[in-house]
Amino acid sequence: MTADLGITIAGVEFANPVWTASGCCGYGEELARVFPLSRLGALVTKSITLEPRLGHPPPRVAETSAGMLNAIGLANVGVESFIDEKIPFLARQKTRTIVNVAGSTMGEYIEVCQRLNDVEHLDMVELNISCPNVDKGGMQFGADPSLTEEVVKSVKKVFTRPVIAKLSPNVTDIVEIARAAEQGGADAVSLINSMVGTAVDIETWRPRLTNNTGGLTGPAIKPIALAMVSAVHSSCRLPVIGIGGIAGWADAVEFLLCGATAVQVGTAVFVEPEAPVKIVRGLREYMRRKKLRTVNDLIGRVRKYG
Amino acid sequence: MTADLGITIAGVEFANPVWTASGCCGYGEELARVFPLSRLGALVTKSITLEPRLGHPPPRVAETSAGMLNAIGLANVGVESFIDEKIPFLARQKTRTIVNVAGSTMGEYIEVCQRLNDVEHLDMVELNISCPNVDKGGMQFGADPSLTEEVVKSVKKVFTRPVIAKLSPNVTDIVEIARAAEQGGADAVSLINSMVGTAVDIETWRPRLTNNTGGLTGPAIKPIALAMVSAVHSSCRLPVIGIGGIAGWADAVEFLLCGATAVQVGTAVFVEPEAPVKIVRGLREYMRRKKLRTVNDLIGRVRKYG
Amino acid sequence: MTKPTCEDTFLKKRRSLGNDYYSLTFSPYSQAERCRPGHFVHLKLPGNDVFFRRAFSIAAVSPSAGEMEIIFKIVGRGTRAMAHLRPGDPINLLGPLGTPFKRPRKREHTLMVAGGIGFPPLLFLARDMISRGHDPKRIEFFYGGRTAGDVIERSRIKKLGVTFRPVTEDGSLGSKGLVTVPVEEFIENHDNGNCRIYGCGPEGMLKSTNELALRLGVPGQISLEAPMPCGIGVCLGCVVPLTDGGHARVCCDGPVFSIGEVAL
Amino acid sequence: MTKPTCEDTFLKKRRSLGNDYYSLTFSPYSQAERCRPGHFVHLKLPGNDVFFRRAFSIAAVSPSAGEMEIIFKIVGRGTRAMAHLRPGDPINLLGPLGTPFKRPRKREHTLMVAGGIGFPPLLFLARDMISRGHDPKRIEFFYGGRTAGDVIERSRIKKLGVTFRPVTEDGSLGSKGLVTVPVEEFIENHDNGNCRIYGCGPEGMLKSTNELALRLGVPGQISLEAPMPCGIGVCLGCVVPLTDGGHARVCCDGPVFSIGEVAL
Ligand SMILES: Cc1cc2nc3c(=O)[nH]c(=O)nc-3n(C[C@H](O)[C@H](O)[C@H](O)COP(=O)(O)OP(=O)(O)OC[C@H]3O[C@@H](n4cnc5c(N)ncnc54)[C@H](O)[C@@H]3O)c2cc1C
Ligand SMILES: Cc1cc2nc3c(=O)[nH]c(=O)nc-3n(C[C@H](O)[C@H](O)[C@H](O)COP(=O)(O)OP(=O)(O)OC[C@H]3O[C@@H](n4cnc5c(N)ncnc54)[C@H](O)[C@@H]3O)c2cc1C
Ligand SMILES: Cc1cc2nc3c(=O)[nH]c(=O)nc-3n(C[C@H](O)[C@H](O)[C@H](O)COP(=O)(O)O)c2cc1C
Ligand SMILES: Cc1cc2nc3c(=O)[nH]c(=O)nc-3n(C[C@H](O)[C@H](O)[C@H](O)COP(=O)(O)O)c2cc1C
Ligand code: FES
Ligand code: FES
Repeated sequence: MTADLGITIAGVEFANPVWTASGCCGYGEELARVFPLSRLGALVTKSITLEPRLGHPPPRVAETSAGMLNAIGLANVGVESFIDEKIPFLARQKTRTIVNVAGSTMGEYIEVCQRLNDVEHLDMVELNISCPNVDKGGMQFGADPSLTEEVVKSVKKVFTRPVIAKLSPNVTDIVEIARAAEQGGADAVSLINSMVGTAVDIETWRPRLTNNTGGLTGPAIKPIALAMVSAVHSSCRLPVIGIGGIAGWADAVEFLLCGATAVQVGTAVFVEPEAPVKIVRGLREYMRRKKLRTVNDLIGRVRKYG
Repeated sequence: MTADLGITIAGVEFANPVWTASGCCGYGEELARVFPLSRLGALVTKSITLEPRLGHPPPRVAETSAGMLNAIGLANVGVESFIDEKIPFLARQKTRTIVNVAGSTMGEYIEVCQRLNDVEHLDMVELNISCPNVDKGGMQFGADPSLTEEVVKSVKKVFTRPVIAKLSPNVTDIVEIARAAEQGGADAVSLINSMVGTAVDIETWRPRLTNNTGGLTGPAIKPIALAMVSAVHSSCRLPVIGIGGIAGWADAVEFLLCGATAVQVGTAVFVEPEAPVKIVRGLREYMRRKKLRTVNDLIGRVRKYG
Repeated sequence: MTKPTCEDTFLKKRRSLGNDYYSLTFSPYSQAERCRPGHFVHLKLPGNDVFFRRAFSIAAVSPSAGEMEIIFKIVGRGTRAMAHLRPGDPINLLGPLGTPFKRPRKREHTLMVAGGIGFPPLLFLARDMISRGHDPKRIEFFYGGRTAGDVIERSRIKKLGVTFRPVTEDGSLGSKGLVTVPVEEFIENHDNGNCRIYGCGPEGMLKSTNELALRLGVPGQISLEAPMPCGIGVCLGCVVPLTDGGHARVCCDGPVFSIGEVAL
Repeated sequence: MTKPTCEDTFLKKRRSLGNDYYSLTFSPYSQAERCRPGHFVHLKLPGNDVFFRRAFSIAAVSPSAGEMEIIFKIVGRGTRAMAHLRPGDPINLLGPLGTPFKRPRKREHTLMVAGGIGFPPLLFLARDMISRGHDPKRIEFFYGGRTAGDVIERSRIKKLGVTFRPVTEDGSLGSKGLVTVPVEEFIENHDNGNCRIYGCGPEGMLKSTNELALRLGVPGQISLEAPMPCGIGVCLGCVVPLTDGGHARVCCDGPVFSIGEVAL
């Protein structure tokens, strides 16, 4: 018996539930040198903004215990160059393309998504309303239920394919935000983005990031992400895409059991570029051993204590 | 030149800024077999509630990447036995005793603190308004600014020595909660308590904790704790006690630079029971090397990027 | 509870015992003299990668040589890393920890009931008893495993002069079946008031041993396992429910408990 | 950028070069043949304890033996762990990565400007040039360090037949002072249009080298370092500011940059 790894979210079929996370696979070109992108369920691009952005000055990454901090600051080529220079490459790849969109204002989200709506070969957008590394926008949206609802609703008006809202973990109640996204018409929610954190060089007394704070990611945050995925899955009808510290297939299984329909692999790609491929392989092997026919046999099946 | 490690918080002098965290040193008896408690700036007891509590059934701890999850569930002997059986031992130790207090209702906090007010040899109470592992009370208080203000204010009426409010990191804006504690009359804030998290056994499909979720602690969460300490220090006048993932003296230095007046060592005690002693030693050595005379020469001195 | 020390020692000898079982001998260990059967050490692998310490019963000590031995099986990340340790590698040990076994009286029949990786503390207990003048012939060493390969260090046990009674589920060594069956037979053929039982092994085996001892009125002790963040009694993570409704910490109230004490 | 592979290899040889410097040779390395001077490998230590990979310039390869060598100094946790690796230990390598050096023309004077741990890629470059028929005599190998112990592998460099010019700040070996001083002297005594400079070393040294090359009109390249989470261009963590106002990724747009390209 071979396991069927296919999943469907908002009518879109994915060959498997293992995607790469935004900001951790660029626009696909570099990763395609390491493995054929067709192995991925989907590739989520680096956040795209209206104008090109340089991001914060270096240093903008720092290593931590079983994780890292980043304050890249949404460096990206801007939506026009993205469409002209990056989409053609992605269109040739046999994988789903999800474009992550960020903005400083409501209008920016709308404008970028409007532009993207004309682009073929783009399966969904993911709204980054949770970036901790920019002064304006980003996390502000994702920390406020009504802004969340509004930004999703506005984007749904201009973008006709499915919209994923990517949620911030830096909130008191992520379920409330997920419900607001649902209310706004989101087709799915993805969580979590990075957690606000910092580190200081004790010799120079300088923060290790020029942005003073950054986003914590990697295995360190996995338990937090998993609890949030579980909570959102239990109280919100939208499909959940699990993100946070997934490094191996067993991590992916944990997220599926907690209710994720798909997972995104971020930081682990840095440490092991083939991680997503190994996760797909491991997941298939696990399903075979457990005699599971489809991914649905795993999703949300954690046996919670009563 | 020898470095002076002494600090003062709310008029109380501490021999050094290195304390053990609540729930990680029991009531001191066991740790005293490993090193003389006089080496500590202070010992913070396990949370005390009005009635004795057994806590959650096992398993109630799980290992994670550079950290752990616990859902002990405030297991403790109750305030009466604590006063009768534990205080006499602590009174004989040459260290400051801070009693951590938890409750399911406002009334419970007040009643416990009232009882403790009669006890000599007890230097401060720390209000655990941030425990993620109980159904009622705990984190509910610490996630709501007005409840935070109220519980602190009520306790201040019945407990005449200094009161520390221990804050939860599972909030959108910890600064708001810290200010509410200040408003309520807290003499200091300590942060962070553990982060809500979970883990699942992929063979049995069971959560690794009978409570389904637990609190994540250890080096994994240090960057989060540090960013919160820094934020609270920058926007609130109260002394801040830094907690979260401190395992070595360099971690303690980072917290002091970010504005902590003292630090608490939690999970690290499990891995290395002598960690607090080593941190004191390392801190002294560091201050000597950096030619710093007092801990004040470190507190809040991080040179943030402008 | 004994006063533990936290000290750096070195791996002196590593023996592979087949079937993923290993013996590690550490030296110099300043606490060798103070170790009693039932005590355990809490071993820290370098770095954060295996975050918690790992608990291992002391299998043998040589106070004169300052040596201490543990025996373990690879079951996960920590034990896998331990199997790759090489002589000369430094290791930090917290110990001795826990409450040791109470020795039986000399005239009693001592029934060791060992299962799988539960045998090391019973090996230590048997050897300690003999060195204190107990008659090895009165020690019945029941040792159960799935198959012959799980019953390790057989010649070492036999050399003690005890009555060695291997039991395997597949019958590849000794009698076939579960270890508790011949234990029960032995007790039925002897004066139960003059027997004492010591059990250490997997949960199911301990449960049966505990029940059988209660049923047949044989006193004794069992040694338990639990996840152990601290090992010294401060975290309350290792508790087990007691029959009286309370909780006990395996690390310091145990790991050795009396028959009937724990709600297994 | 070259197509990298991610493969498990083994430590074959470990040499201590004094003063905390080590050489590690890995084998079998399937990519040995494809490695060019300036390429680096991204090395993963087992486990999460050293979380990021660590980048090391390739110092030498032997395609026939499938061997690849790096040379490093202990400066932190990762390199300390690496110094404790033992022959036979498995290591995962991602590589070859980065954009290699462009070779000079044969008639040009090649000025290698190495500082501290910056010397390995220049050793590789010199050797590669010679194997391709460059005259070793036209390679001036300036190599600066704080003290004599920082100028390692001297006999190996000399054996290449290059003009070896050690420089130490304390004068304990070669000329005394900063390495850029004799470099400048050399250029002033030669036709700058016929010189080409290659620099690798600490930031301050690279800055001076870059300035001096710009000032004296000598073309060339420098190899940079930066924190490198991914090494393959996807994280944007390793960027350096360029003189044109943009950012470049050290890992794939570099690590080798032309003189004047980077805003140092
Ligand atoms: C007092 C005591 C004495 C022991 N003596 C021996 C011995 O002599 N020989 C031997 O082979 N083994 C012994 N064990 C068991 C041994 O500690 C485990 O096999 C070991 O911790 C497994 O580590 P791992 O990383 O390989 O396994 P993993 O399963 O990867 O990790 C073990 C993790 O699970 C937790 N855990 C959950 N249940 C248990 C449990 N029942 N016991 C221990 N940890 C648990 C631990 O805290 C740890 O985080 C003893 C355990 C205890 C408590
Ligand atoms: C392309 C390239 C080639 C290199 N070649 C060599 C070589 O041949 N020999 C050699 O000895 N060293 C070389 N280095 C430097 C080497 O990578 C570092 O010395 C090493 O990463 C230090 O690791 P550590 O854990 O010992 O030090 P730590 O200081 O404990 O950790 C290094 C950490 O700091 C970050 N970091 C910050 N600044 C830098 C920086 N400038 N370079 C690398 N990491 C940084 C890393 O990402 C990592 O997280 C090279 C670096 C690069 C980028
Ligand atoms: C270097 C880096 C850059 C990132 N950039 C983005 C981004 O541009 N947009 C976004 O939505 N998330 C971004 N993220 C967050 C990841 O997509 C992901 O949510 C987070 O890293 C948690 O997953 P992980 O632990 O697997 O890395 C970035 C993360 C990292 C580490
Ligand atoms: C096993 C365990 C039990 C704890 N019990 C309590 C408690 O009873 N009351 C409390 O306020 N905090 C409790 N904490 C939280 C710690 O005091 C501390 O805030 C947290 O562990 C973060 O610090 P660390 O990373 O150094 O462990 C507990 C933590 C652990 C790991
Ligand atoms: S292991 Fe911490 S109390 Fe037993
Ligand atoms: S190291 Fe990731 S882009 Fe260069």
